[in-house]
Amino acid sequence: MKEIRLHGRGGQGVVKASQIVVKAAVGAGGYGQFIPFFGVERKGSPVFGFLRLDDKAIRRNMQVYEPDILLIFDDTLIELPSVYEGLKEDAVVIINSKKTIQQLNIPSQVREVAIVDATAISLDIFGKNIPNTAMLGAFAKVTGLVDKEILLDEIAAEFGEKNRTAALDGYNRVQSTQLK
Amino acid sequence: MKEIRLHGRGGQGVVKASQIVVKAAVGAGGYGQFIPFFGVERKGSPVFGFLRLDDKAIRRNMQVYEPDILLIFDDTLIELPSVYEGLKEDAVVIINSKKTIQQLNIPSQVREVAIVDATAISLDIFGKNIPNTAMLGAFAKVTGLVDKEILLDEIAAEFGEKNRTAALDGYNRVQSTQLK
Amino acid sequence: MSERKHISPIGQEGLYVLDTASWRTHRPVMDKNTCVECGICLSYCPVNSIIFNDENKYEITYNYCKGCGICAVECPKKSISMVAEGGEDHG
Amino acid sequence: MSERKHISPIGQEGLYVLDTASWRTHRPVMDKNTCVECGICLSYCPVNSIIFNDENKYEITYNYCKGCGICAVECPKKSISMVAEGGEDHG
Amino acid sequence: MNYIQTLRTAKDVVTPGMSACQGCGAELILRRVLQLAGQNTIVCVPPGCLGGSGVVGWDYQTGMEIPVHIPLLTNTASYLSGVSRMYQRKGRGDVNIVCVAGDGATADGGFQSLSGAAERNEKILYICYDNEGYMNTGFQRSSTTTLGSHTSTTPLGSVISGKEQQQKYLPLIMSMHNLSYCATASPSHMADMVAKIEKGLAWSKEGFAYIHMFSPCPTGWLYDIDQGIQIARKAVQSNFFPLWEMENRKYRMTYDNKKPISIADFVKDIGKFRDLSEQDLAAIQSMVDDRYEKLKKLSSEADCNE
Amino acid sequence: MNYIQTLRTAKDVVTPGMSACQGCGAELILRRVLQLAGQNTIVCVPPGCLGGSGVVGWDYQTGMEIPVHIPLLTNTASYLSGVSRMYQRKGRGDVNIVCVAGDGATADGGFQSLSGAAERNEKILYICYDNEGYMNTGFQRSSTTTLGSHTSTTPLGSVISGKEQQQKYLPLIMSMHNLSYCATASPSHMADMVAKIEKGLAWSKEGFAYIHMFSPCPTGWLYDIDQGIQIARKAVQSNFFPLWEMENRKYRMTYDNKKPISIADFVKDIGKFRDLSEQDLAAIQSMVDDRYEKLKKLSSEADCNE
Amino acid sequence: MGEIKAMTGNTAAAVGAALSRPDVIAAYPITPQSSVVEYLSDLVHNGSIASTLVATESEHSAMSVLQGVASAGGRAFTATSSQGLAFMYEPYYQMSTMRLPMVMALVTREMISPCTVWGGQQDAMSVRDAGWIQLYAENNQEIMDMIIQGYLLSEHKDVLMPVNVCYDGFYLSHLVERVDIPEQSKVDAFLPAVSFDHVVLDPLRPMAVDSLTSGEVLMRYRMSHLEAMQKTLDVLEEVDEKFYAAFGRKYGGAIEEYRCEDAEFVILTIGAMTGTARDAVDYCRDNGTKVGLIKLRYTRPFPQQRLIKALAGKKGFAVIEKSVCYGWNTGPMYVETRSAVSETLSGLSHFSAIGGLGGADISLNHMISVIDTLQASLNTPGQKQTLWLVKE
Amino acid sequence: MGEIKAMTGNTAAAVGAALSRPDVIAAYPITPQSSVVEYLSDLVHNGSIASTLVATESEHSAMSVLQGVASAGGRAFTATSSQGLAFMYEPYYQMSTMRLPMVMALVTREMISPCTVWGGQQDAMSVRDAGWIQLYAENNQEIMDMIIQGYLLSEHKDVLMPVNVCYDGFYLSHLVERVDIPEQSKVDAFLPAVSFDHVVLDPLRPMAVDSLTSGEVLMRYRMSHLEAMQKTLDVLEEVDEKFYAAFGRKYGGAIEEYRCEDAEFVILTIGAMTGTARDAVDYCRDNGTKVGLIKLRYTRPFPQQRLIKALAGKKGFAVIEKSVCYGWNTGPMYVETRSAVSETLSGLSHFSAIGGLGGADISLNHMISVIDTLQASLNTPGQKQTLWLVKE
Ligand SMILES: Cc1ncc(C[n+]2csc(CCOP(=O)(O)OP(=O)(O)O)c2C)c(N)n1
Ligand SMILES: Cc1ncc(C[n+]2csc(CCOP(=O)(O)OP(=O)(O)O)c2C)c(N)n1
Ligand code: SF4
Ligand code: SF4
Ligand code: SF4
Ligand code: SF4
Ligand code: SF4
Ligand code: SF4
Ligand SMILES: [Mg+2]
Ligand SMILES: [Mg+2]
Repeated sequence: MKEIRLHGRGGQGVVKASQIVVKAAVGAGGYGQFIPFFGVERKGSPVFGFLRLDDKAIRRNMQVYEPDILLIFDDTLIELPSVYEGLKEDAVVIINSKKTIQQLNIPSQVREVAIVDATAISLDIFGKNIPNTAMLGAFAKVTGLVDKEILLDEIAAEFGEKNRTAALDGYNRVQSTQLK
Repeated sequence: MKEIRLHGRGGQGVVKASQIVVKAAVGAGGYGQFIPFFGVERKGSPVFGFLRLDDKAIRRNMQVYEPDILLIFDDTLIELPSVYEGLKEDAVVIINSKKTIQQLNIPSQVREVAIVDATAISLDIFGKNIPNTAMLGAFAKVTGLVDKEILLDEIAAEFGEKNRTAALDGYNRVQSTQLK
Repeated sequence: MSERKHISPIGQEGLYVLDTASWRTHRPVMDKNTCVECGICLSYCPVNSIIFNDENKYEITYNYCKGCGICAVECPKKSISMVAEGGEDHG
Repeated sequence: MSERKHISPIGQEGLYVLDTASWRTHRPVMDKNTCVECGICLSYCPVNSIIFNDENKYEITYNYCKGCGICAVECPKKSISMVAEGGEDHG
Repeated sequence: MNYIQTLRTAKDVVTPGMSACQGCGAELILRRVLQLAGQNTIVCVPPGCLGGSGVVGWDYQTGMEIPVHIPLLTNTASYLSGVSRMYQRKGRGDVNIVCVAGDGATADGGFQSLSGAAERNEKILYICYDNEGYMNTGFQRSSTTTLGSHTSTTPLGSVISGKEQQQKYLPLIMSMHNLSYCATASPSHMADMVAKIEKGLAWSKEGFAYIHMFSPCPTGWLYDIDQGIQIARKAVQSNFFPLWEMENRKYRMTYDNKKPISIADFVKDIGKFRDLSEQDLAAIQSMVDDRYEKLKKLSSEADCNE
Repeated sequence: MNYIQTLRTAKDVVTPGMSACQGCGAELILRRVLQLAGQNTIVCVPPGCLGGSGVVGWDYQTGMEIPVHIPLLTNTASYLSGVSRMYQRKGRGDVNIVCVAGDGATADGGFQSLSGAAERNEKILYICYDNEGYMNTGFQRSSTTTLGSHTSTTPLGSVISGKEQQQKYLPLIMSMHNLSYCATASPSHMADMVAKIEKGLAWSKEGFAYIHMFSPCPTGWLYDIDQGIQIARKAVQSNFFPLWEMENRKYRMTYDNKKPISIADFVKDIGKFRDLSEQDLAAIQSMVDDRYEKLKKLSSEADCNE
Repeated sequence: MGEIKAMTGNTAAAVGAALSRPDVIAAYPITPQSSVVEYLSDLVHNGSIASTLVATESEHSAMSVLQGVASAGGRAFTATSSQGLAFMYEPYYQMSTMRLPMVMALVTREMISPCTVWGGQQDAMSVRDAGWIQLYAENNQEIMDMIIQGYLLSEHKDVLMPVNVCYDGFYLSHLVERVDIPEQSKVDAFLPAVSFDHVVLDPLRPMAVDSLTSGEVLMRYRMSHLEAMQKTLDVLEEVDEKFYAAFGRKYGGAIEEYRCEDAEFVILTIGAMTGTARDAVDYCRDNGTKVGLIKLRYTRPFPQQRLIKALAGKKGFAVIEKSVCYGWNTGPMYVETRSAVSETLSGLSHFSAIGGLGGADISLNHMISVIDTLQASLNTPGQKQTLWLVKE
Repeated sequence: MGEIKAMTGNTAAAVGAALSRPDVIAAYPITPQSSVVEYLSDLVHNGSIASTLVATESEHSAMSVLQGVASAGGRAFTATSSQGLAFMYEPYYQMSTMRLPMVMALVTREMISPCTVWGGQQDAMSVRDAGWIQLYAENNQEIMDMIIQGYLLSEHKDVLMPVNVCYDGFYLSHLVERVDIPEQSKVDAFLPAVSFDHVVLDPLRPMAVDSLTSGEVLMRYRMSHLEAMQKTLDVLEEVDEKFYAAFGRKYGGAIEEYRCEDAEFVILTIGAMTGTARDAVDYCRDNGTKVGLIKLRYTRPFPQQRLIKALAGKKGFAVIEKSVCYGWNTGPMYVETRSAVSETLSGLSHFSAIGGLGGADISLNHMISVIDTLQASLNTPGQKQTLWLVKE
């Protein structure tokens, strides 16, 4: 089982994106689980969610405290202490950013950092910052945990064809660096 | 402890009368308890109530199943099987009636029957059939369980002076017959 | 009572009827001579104790009449009078 | 937390304030030259981000302005324009 | 067929012996409504004098020859909404879905439920018998109780005497709810009442129909038991209880009161108004005048001041 | 002092950063009401977008500089009645007892409580911000939602499209409650709104004052975030949301609309009205005309058709 | 000793409330509670008490008004029954979780359906997990006394919870008997003016009441509520002692034991039925049966430790209730009593007895039948079938 | 096997409801339930299901509408949470005492105050004595399946009671996972059209519904309600078997035992937390701890006999709950479990664990800490202090 924690801001589509991942996993015959964390705030406030993927039924029903993978939709969030908290040894961080690794304060456990400018992709394609589908593309590429084609189809079905493009862009443009 | 059951019809003042008895008993330093039975009907329907008098605190909180004394405000009620039910050996029956003892189907346990035409008294004094205060007078006379003067004062205080007269009339006009 | 099922509280074993005639202290009596058969008394009787009988006449019935006297007050011809109920006969 | 009493849920340890400025994608900019100091923008700003400053001028503040653009639409002189927020600077 | 012919042939489906007091206006209303509704009817009678008078039944017996239920004090209109929806689904929209509810069940405890059902335009005929108080529980004030009335919760006292607020005039409030049909009726004006019940039944096949009825109560108001219709008549004649209806969104006065009698005249034989202060009397008169004026305006045809 | 002078000096007692959406009409209303009420105020904000936006506080922090409470969705007016009665007892009747409540808390879940408090004439200023739906829980229909609106419980569907009922027009309903003061207000007409809030505060020292406010909601209604005031203005100009007040029982139009624009014009840029059927449009127009006519009649001075 | 008068339970409740000088009384009529507020209305309209009266359109609003009153620092009183309690359930619950003090006379009544207006204790029992303190009175004297005690308890700084003074509809509400009325001056000394200020809506001291709260913080409030409830078990005994000092009457705290010392087995009772049970116990004692009686006075907090002590060494018990626990085929207090003494239950004989629903009578014979049944079963430990106290 | 899809718990509930072909759906939005009815609204507006939708002004009315529906012979569905449940409490109670079948999805949530919109099971627990059947689902599949099972159970002639299908707010309502959707035709075969007719408001068959009833007669209705509740313990197992035959899934009836056979001690869980507990049990088992798990599926009726059996021979247990019992300083199901097994309790070690209130998380570590604490206490029998599962 892979445990993934997602961090974003209200309005960035974190929940929808995660649901798509679960759908893609289930569509491929696997198992997935997503639990959104519901705060009180609207737009712009930090939101997070917990995603699990496995090839057998997932039973635990709780937050993710020690993520294998972090998916960060907004690099301003890394200032919050909670974002990097609990990371497993050899964790993977996938982040929407224009920054360099050095600027990202990556903690020592992290094995791999993948950076993608999902905001730029999204601004390009939609004219606004909804980085979620581009992030999904990056996620598929970096982790290999979901089938790329199934994911793209789910994205297109849910959000329309433009988003397939965004996801593909994310897939293609993400830059991965092994730290260990 | 004396246990008394009252039978009357809605509108005849059974509840008020019983409350007065308790007040009189308490006023004299004794103990009394009255529990009205609440049915659903209004005016004219059979109503009953349970009265207990004692010189020490009364604890039981229940209906009277085996009355020492019956106080019947309306002689048409004796057709109901429940009226004479459970009477104790040597019981006393006080009834508002123009009838003779023979017409009243008195059960065998009864030791004493007291008849008073409380309706007539009440029609005389108030122009309508509210026999309760006259019945109280009869009750005081026959049972000696409440102090006459205290009772009359309570009646006058609660209902006005006319009712003192009605009670006195009841006291004076009740006819008691010992059956045993 | 034991054969009854006591699932939901429902009433279907006949009509629940109270003997309201016994409440009467006065009974309405109609004067057929002055009555003009307007039916106003029928329309105002709260108990529906006034009927339009087989002879096409308005008639007061006494099985349930509570003796309120509204019919008497409302009759435009004052054809109904309230008479004290005598003795033990309750209608 | 342990000294707190937790009887009734009350809040009196300061004001709860959200950083709403970070929501802005565009910021309102006032053109002092065309502004006629009518105050209409102030009256319509849902966030009360437009103030009447010490110099008796209307002024847009950016600590909480959400960038809705209502002031720009409502200004009778079109003196306010919405300018895309640049880079990472959120007000 | 005039209304008397209608009434004399319409079968009474309510138990002939019910325990409403002698001369009770509500009993009259209940019988008239259900006579006109007839056998193809489901009726609810919430807690109140009628609900408590045996018409729902006792133990295993029923109090009516038609299906009857006593809902909660707080939910008559929504309960009936459910029944009505099911009859729509069954293709039996011809069944009359009716309630006869007191002012407490209508204007107070069940008001939210009523307002919601009206907004949803449920196919129901809702009859409120307004005796201005919670009579069943012992004559306490309700929101429709008139200013200054003595009730068991607004007693005659040395500091406060009677109810301190004006009555809540529910029919106008209801008429502002986009109803299909809304009317007031008084048992004194029986032809008008019968016509309105019939209209109400018809309209209830289209949507929510509401009729607010003046319901004299000798026991709670303290007047002689034979005076109910007289009092109801004076209520209408004094404009205390104006008769009107709203149909197709149009208001119409159904009793044009050329020479209203005074409120002083209306209240004078009613015990609950004994010791009404001059001030209270004037306040009621002014409220009544104001209300009547409002109704006249609403029922005027032309756009008068344009 | 004109209204702008008033506003620019009136201190904002609400947290500067609250989470209402960009361009939210309700935030504007809340701030204006409390600016005018000032520090000597106790306010309730029931569950809804405002109550959920942080203005009540979080954990141990508060969202305002004045005492604030979030009552139940169902009891704002009665809760405040209790507070108000205590302040009368304390001899501090000068304290403003105010709520700012959504249409759901007002016209639906809390309507009975509201109606009761109005009948009792409690000394409260009750402000309803009407965004025509339960926005906080995800844009479901409420009773004030306009016919044909798409909401999350009245979606665009092949069998049914949008809400099936006309909106419940609460201000007229409330004005029939013997209120001390009743008014409608729109943020587009800010001078009028400010005047009415001030009147409402004053009247709330005498009894129940109610103001119903048009509250544009970009997120739920689907229009551009800078368009709220424009839309509110068109609501007034089309008579969809007429401006009036009732004071001393007298109705008065506070915006005399000589040349109303059409409802079609009003709805055209609002997403929730996309795919409004011709029929629905006509029905809304007719309801609006009818309502306006009613209001004109009520506010006419003379007894016109006698 | 104060003035002695005969009065109904409802009057006793009203007098108790009046003596406690509530700021605001808000209520809605319902059988069998109505006369409580009618009596108080008379007092207010006549200026005999200085309270404010608010006649609401429903119980939901009555409780809500009082929530406003208490959170503005006032002393609040109401009374209700069954459907009224059910209709106010939402603010009723919140009253306790806001930890606002007040006293409510709960004139217990059966819940519909079937349609009923008569006694029983189902209403109170069904909402026992809403965070209120609940106690039951046995007679009219106890009603009056416990309303006064109730305020002291409710407003105690270690308690701060609303209190239900429950008493049997009709069987006490409409029963007339003698009551010794405490003097106002003594009550004033016993019960000082309101001083709680943990919640105050006041512009002079602005605070948010009920800000949105995260789960971890919310748990602290719940813990503190539960702790205060346990603490109440001590405070209620203190209050009872204080009352005794002031008025010469005491009730024994959370439970009262009657002839238990040397009893072989006991019956447990709640409310008005206790009086009848006392007579039954005396009767059976006279016939040589070593039976005792425990009167469960407080059900919330549930007096677990006192029950363990009281039942120690006994061979059996029966809990007699005027309510059912739908999920268990027994009464609710039977379930909890059994749970309370579970460590030492094995070897005991015990059962639930249910009667008095919807106004049915619980007679001396019923009480004796419970005692007889229990005695007959003592040599076969374990749970016996629920005994329904129906008409023979 | 039907179609497999990933969906939230709320969608699963809505799909389960839709498959059951309700006549009328009436509801009022509240977090976290809202999307249940939004989903169903979509289906109705699109003509995908033939149900009637009634959007009421409150939960009180939603439940009342459905009471009308059921008493006119219709199949009814609603969903609510916390304050919504509290506000509908009066008709909610009556629904069961009128013995009207229906299914309600109860998306469990903490009760205010403090103000909260998050999960917990306090709402359901607080009204457990209102005569409804209450069961808790562990995951989205179980939600969907149990709504369908719920109707069969509710309408069963020996049951005739409304059913609450409870599931954790957010932790299931908003959790997305895979669900196997039963085919409509199979559901139709499993769940025939409405046939109950013990109450019917129909002019063709006039009857009084809810005539005023005397106490002695009312007691018969209560007896029959309690008996039906006990009978339900059998029927629910039958229904589960039938469901298994039709769809290949079963849940074990009133409780499910997990690795209990050879367990030395067990933990009891309710709802969504069970999944985490399974992982914890496996983890501890791997470390040599002989722990088992009992998932309490039905709380009403309370499965006393099955618990006695399941706990026989164990040395200890802990009940983990997302709600409190204010009167006891423990969780409510701990009180009842203890009562259930009281005959054999002595010698056992046991305690109540409380967590997850107001949306707080119950983690694997919490579960392990419960197991560890219990294991450590096995040699000192008796009740241990309540364990609060707060953030470390
Ligand atoms: C929730 C609730 N509160 C209180 C009651 C008690 N109650 C029964 S009838 C009634 C009065 C109803 O008044 P109204 O509807 O005017 O009918 P009336 O008795 O005047 O005929 C009340 C308060 C109840 N049944 N339910
Ligand atoms: C009894 C109850 N039911 C449902 C809810 C859930 N709820 C919270 S806010 C809200 C919507 C309120 O709508 P409105 O008052 O119009 O305010 P808005 O969200 O539109 O600002 C609802 C239904 C609740 N809090 N209480
Ligand atoms: S009202 Fe008079 S005149 Fe008319 S039918 Fe009756 S009795 Fe005859
Ligand atoms: S007296 Fe009354 S009940 Fe009798 S017939 Fe006349 S109107 Fe009817
Ligand atoms: S953009 Fe919006 S929030 Fe910012 S100043 Fe203008 S009106 Fe205010
Ligand atoms: S509205 Fe425009 S002109 Fe008026 S003060 Fe603002 S910026 Fe200046
Ligand atoms: S109290 Fe009034 S309304 Fe009730 S039955 Fe008697 S007369 Fe009719
Ligand atoms: S949803 Fe609408 S009402 Fe709610 S905060 Fe957003 S804009 Fe305002
Ligand atoms: Mg009434
Ligand atoms: Mg809204």
